[in-house]
Amino acid sequence: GSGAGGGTAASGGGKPVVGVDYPRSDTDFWNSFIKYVPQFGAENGLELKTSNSQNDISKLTANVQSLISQGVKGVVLAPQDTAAVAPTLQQLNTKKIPVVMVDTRPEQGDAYMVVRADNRAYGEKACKFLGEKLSGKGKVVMLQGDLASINGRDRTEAFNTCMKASYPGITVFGEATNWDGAVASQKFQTQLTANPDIKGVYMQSSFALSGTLQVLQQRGLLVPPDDPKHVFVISNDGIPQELKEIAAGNIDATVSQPADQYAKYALHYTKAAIDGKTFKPGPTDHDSTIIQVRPGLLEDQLSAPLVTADGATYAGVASVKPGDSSLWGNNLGG
Amino acid sequence: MPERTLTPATENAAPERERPRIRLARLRDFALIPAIIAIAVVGQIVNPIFLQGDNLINILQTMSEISLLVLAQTIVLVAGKMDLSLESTFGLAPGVAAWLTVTAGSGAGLGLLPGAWSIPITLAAGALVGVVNALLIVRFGLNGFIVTLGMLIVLRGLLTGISGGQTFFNLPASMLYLGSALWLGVPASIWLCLLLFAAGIVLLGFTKYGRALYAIGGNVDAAKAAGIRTDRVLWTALVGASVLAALGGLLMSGHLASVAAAQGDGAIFTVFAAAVIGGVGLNGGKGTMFGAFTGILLLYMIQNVLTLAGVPAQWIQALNGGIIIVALMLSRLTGGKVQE
Amino acid sequence: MPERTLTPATENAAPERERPRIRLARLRDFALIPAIIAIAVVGQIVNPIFLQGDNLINILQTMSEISLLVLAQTIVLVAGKMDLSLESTFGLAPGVAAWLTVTAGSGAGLGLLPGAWSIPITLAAGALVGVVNALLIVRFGLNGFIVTLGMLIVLRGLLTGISGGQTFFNLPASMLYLGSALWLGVPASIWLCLLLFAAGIVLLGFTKYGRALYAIGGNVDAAKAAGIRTDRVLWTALVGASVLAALGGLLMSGHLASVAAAQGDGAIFTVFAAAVIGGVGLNGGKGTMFGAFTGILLLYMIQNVLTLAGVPAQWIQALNGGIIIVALMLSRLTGGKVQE
Amino acid sequence: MTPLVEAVGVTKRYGETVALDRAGIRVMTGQTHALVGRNGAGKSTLVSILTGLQAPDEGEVRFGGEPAPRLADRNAWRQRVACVYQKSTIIPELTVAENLYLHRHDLNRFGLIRWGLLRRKAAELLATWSVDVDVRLPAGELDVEQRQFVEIARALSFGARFIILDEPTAQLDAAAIARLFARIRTLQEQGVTFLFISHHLQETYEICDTVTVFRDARHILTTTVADLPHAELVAAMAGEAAGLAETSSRTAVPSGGGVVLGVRGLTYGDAYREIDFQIRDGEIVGLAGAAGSGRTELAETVAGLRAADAGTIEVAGRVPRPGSVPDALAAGVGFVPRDRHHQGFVPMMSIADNATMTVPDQLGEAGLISGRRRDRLARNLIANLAIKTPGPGLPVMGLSGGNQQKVVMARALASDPRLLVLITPTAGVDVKSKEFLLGKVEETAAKGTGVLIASDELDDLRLCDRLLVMFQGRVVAEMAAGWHDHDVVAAMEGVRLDA
Ligand SMILES: Nc1ncnc2c1ncn2[C@@H]1O[C@H](COP(=O)(O)OP(=O)(O)OP(=O)(O)O)[C@@H](O)[C@H]1O
Ligand SMILES: Nc1ncnc2c1ncn2[C@@H]1O[C@H](COP(=O)(O)OP(=O)(O)OP(=O)(O)O)[C@@H](O)[C@H]1O
Ligand SMILES: [Mg+2]
Ligand SMILES: [Mg+2]
Repeated sequence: GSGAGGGTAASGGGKPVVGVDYPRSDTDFWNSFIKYVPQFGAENGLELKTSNSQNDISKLTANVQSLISQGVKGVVLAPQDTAAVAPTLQQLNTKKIPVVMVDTRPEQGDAYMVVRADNRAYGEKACKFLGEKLSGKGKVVMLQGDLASINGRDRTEAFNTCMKASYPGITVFGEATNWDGAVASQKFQTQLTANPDIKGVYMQSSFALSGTLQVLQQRGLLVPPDDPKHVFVISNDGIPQELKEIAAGNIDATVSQPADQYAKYALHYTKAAIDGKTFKPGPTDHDSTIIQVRPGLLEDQLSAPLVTADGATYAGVASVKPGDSSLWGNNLGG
Repeated sequence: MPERTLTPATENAAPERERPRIRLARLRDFALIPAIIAIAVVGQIVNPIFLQGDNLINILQTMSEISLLVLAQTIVLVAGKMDLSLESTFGLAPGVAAWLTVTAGSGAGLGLLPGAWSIPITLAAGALVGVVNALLIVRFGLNGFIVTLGMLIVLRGLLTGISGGQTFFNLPASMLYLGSALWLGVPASIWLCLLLFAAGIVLLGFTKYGRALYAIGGNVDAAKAAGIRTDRVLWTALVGASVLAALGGLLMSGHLASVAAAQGDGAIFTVFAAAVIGGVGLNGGKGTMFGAFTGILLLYMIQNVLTLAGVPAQWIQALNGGIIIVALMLSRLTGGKVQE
Repeated sequence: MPERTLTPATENAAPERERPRIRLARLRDFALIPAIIAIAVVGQIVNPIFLQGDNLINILQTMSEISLLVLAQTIVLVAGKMDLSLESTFGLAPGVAAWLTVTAGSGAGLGLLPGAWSIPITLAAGALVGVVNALLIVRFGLNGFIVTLGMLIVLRGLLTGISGGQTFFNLPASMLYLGSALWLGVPASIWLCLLLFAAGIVLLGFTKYGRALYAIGGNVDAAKAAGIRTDRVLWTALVGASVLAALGGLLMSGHLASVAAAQGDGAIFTVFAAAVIGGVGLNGGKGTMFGAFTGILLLYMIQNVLTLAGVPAQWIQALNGGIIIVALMLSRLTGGKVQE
Repeated sequence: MTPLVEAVGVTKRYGETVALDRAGIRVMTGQTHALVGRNGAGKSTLVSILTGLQAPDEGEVRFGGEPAPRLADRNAWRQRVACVYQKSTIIPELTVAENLYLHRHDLNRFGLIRWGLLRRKAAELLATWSVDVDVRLPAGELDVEQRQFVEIARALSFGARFIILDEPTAQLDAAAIARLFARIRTLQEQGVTFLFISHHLQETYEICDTVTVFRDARHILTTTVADLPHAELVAAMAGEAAGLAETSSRTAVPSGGGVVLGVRGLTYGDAYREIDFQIRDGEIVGLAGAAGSGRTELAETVAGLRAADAGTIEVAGRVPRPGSVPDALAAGVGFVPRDRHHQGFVPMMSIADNATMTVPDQLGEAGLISGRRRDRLARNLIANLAIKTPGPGLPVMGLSGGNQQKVVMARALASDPRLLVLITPTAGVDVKSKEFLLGKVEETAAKGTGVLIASDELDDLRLCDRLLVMFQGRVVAEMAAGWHDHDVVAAMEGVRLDA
């Protein structure tokens, strides 16, 4: 956070004041994001006002009001509800305060830039990895997030679509888990009891990581990949623990969400907006592409690397090894 | 005992002597005022934005929607019942309206009815929930806490079911109006909230119906023996509370221009905290509408101050809870009575 | 009146006529058994896996951790109080242990103490929470519902604070043991859960302490008059409940080999639903430990059947709630009394 | 000689109410000591201090010259004194057996409770009191009288040498009182000391040897019962020279008056069958009967609390919907229910709110309530019934038992009823207030209101113009004013009279 202090110093010769609303502080991923924000704020010469909407869109609305009252010149939002943010965007637009959105794309309304990785791509990458590993047949469990979460739904849909299209021989059991590790473990255990021949698991977030491993261990299924009893597990997020487990051979892969990049480019684009710069669709200088989602809405689609033990390519998806120094999960120390 | 400090030392004539006690009973309504003032002072010190009109309107607007749940819950609590399902009605009622009126193309809507129907549908859905609650609680004599806990889960599940977990947007204009319009430069939802609370104060404090609620909450058998139609009063209280919750949900949907499948999720904790800090008893027959209002106001002021203070996100919750407990102890000191 | 339907139509002599009522009173303990059997039959039809030992163990294991919260809450409820903060203690207690013992490199741990300390720390943290609760409720006479609601928020906030919202991994072996070991081929947590419930049944039904809890919950003045040291009993009940919650949290952490910042979040709804469906009264003095056990068992059986049945995710919740309400109505029919 | 128990200079305040003002009492070993005083005199407050439930604000309590134990040391208190409190200490959810042996369960060698033994002991204990209930029933299912016996049996079974009975007889009928007194006499012979509180002064003369009078929170006098004639006792309680006024002989009701209550063929389950009677304007009719005779159910049916299985009720020419209190109220029925705690008042609400609960329409237009009008009405009622309170705003729970009963009476009278239905209207009310309440009833009757009094207390029934005696659900006798007590008692007990 920025600490308390003179919130009235909005104008004047000081650094431009920028508001950042964190979406939540109870997941490893967003906590990493929260950790990175002050660092990149300083790098971009911005004074930050922060708030936290605790995964509640009405809190976000109120927080943005407070930020406006404090005279911010730009706002970074990461609403977990992409529809309900529309009135807030509209209000910011009328006040001519540029908005950079992180992780989610608004259903309606304009933003200066959306910085996100493609959640559909996560699901697709997971599908391709499992599809190749299982040679296109068998049973897999997908531990979904919350049905009410757009990111979760995108991953689910992409995973299912890809499985149907490319690997029709694979049966998918989808389980909603409310992003809750205990629920995930319980449902996985039940499915494993009903279908002992399950060979793959797609966890849509790292919350289910250790519970899933415990279930596998309890059933003696936590064995190296060359053992026929092995169950292939792919996770999502790229927190340090996942990388460690991949290196140890306990899980097989993860899709690394770029938490550092989220923070870096969110503040980069905010600074650019305050400086009056504009962007056009096309490739960027940081290995990503800006696309125009609709008029008035640009989106910088950061790459989210697939991490596997061997760093091979799966059905055209390249991957990196867990020790790769470009992964945010390996750079948390600083 | 606070009475002593308030009573003048001189001995008064008998009819005079009742004054201080009554003044005190009234004072109990204002038990939270010191806490509210304290928070305001702290807020102003922490960030001079705090007392600006803009920020105050922000606080009031943010609390306006949930405050209708507090209002509804207070009515139910005074009558000696509880309605946990209000938080789900808050989401489901506008959700049903959106489902039926939003054009099929966008999101999960069916688009069966024109947009003008949305407000009547919202209120009707609320009323229907209230009728089911009342049927189970009043008619069949099931335990209110557990019935409404079950209903909380069912109704939330229904909203998830009809929306497929998605958020309804592109709502019809009539649904947006109340939650987003400005009247005299102030959001309509603030006017509505203040108006409804004023009505609530009159209802509980100065009407037959209100006295009947207190009587039922205090001793239902005595109320019955005194000729109060207890079942009828409970029916209207439960149905009315659900309709108020639906109205609150409507404001919220208008404010956010959408209905999320999680709308209202977890709000019941805040609602109970507000009512109880505000002096409303959980066993019925105790508390006032004004007290409940100060309760929810205090909670939202705390939230606002914490945000303005830029407290690190991970500590906000702990602080929030701590302040609630302190407020409770303060109101105990002011109120002077052991609570329940 | 259900008595009438159960009594044979013939007129009995007066002393005979009371029998069915008494038999019925004992039956009330078993009110959920029909519902449990019904669910079992449905489950078996839906998926023949259901009654296999593996799946039954699965059900028991998944409920074992939360069931300790139910056990704790039942003790507190019988004594006429409520402890909402149990769900946060469930997360915080092992969280504190992990914080202090997990080596600093991984995640948020401080690594101040060797791993062997983790179990004593967990239990001590639980006891400490209980002491704070008891202090505020028993000593200062604050309302239990709202104190523990505040504590729920504070403790959850503390866990978020110390963990920075992250999950603790790489727990010491002693923390993992109870939640993951097998005894005689059956998870240790199941043994523990069954043992503790058996102890709970004896405690509430056959000890002076247990009967004192009922007396306090039924009429605290009468209990005092009968020579029960009500304050002391309430202290031990509240502290004991928190320690049980900490133990439950320990099992959960061992089972998941981690402590998430959200561990236990929202569990209190399930806990209340289980206790109340199981016949435990919210106003104190009513219910048995066996009933509470059947309550939580029923809830987890429903969950399991719904998962096995492959019900579409968005409808699971609605169905779950619907079944709870039906179970409630069933237990009303069996129990025969208007509930509170 | 040191007194067995002594309270000296005890003061106790509740907010502004001074419940005890430097009051005291000395009870000598072996005495049966009566404590009398009007409602609100502070008797029950003294009891709670003598039994260690509350600490006095000032003053002290001594047992055999030793200072009293700490409040927390409940066991020490229980060894010194056993008590039947005025307020029920029965725990309704627990079984009768457990209530009797609460916190004194027999344990086996594992420290577990021996339920079977406990039940047998409980059954034996109740048998000695001729109370015929199954000890496995939840105590909440007992009727008031049975519950009172459970309390009495419990207090007397401790083997304590000092026993306090706070209005134990208020809920009992004559036969039950006789049983209680027989038991007290046995214990007296064994040297047990009693402190006995009752508003039935004749009971004081019957079993007590010493009497202490409290008035307005103060100790007034202590003397031997034999030295204090009835009139002087009442004078000491009331603080007036005048004793009890002679009951005015009622003038006969004009036979020409209309019928205010007509009951025809009324039947209700097992409680009563085929009841027919009428009450004319201004007539006071008594409904006598022992517990379980059906008198209470019958009166409650007339008041609309119960719906009869068959038969009709007509009130002042209207037939209210059976089982509807509001309808009965609208037809002109005023009602004092049997158990004031259960149905009489809402404890947390003010006297004003309680007293005007039946007449919300008189308090303002359009569903609104004018606080001023309500308080004015309430002040009238308070003055009318001489309720001892600092004002109409006091919650009823802060009143003494007798004054609470007056509030219930006020509630019944507030609607200017055509028919007043009273069930044991003077339970727990002191003699002066009783006289007063009954005087009010007569006054009301004189204005043309019909009155039905269901009670087994002959004192309540004395002012009736006519008495219907019920036995096992039927009216077995009808007596005109001037009946003899023993005839009524005989009829209530089912002895056939050839009148
Ligand atoms: N808990 C209380 N709170 C406030 N006032 C009380 C309380 N208990 C008793 N009082 C007041 O103290 C006074 C004495 O009451 P107490 O119950 O001792 O009278 P009592 O002599 O037992 O009367 P009764 O014959 O009606 O039982 C009364 O004026 C009563 O209003
Ligand atoms: N008063 C009571 N309150 C609660 N539970 C009771 C009570 N009395 C008995 N029970 C329950 O009834 C069941 C039977 O108790 P128990 O075995 O002691 O009785 P019993 O076998 O009939 O008597 P005995 O000791 O003479 O053999 C137990 O489960 C006990 O919990
Ligand atoms: Mg008394
Ligand atoms: Mg036995």
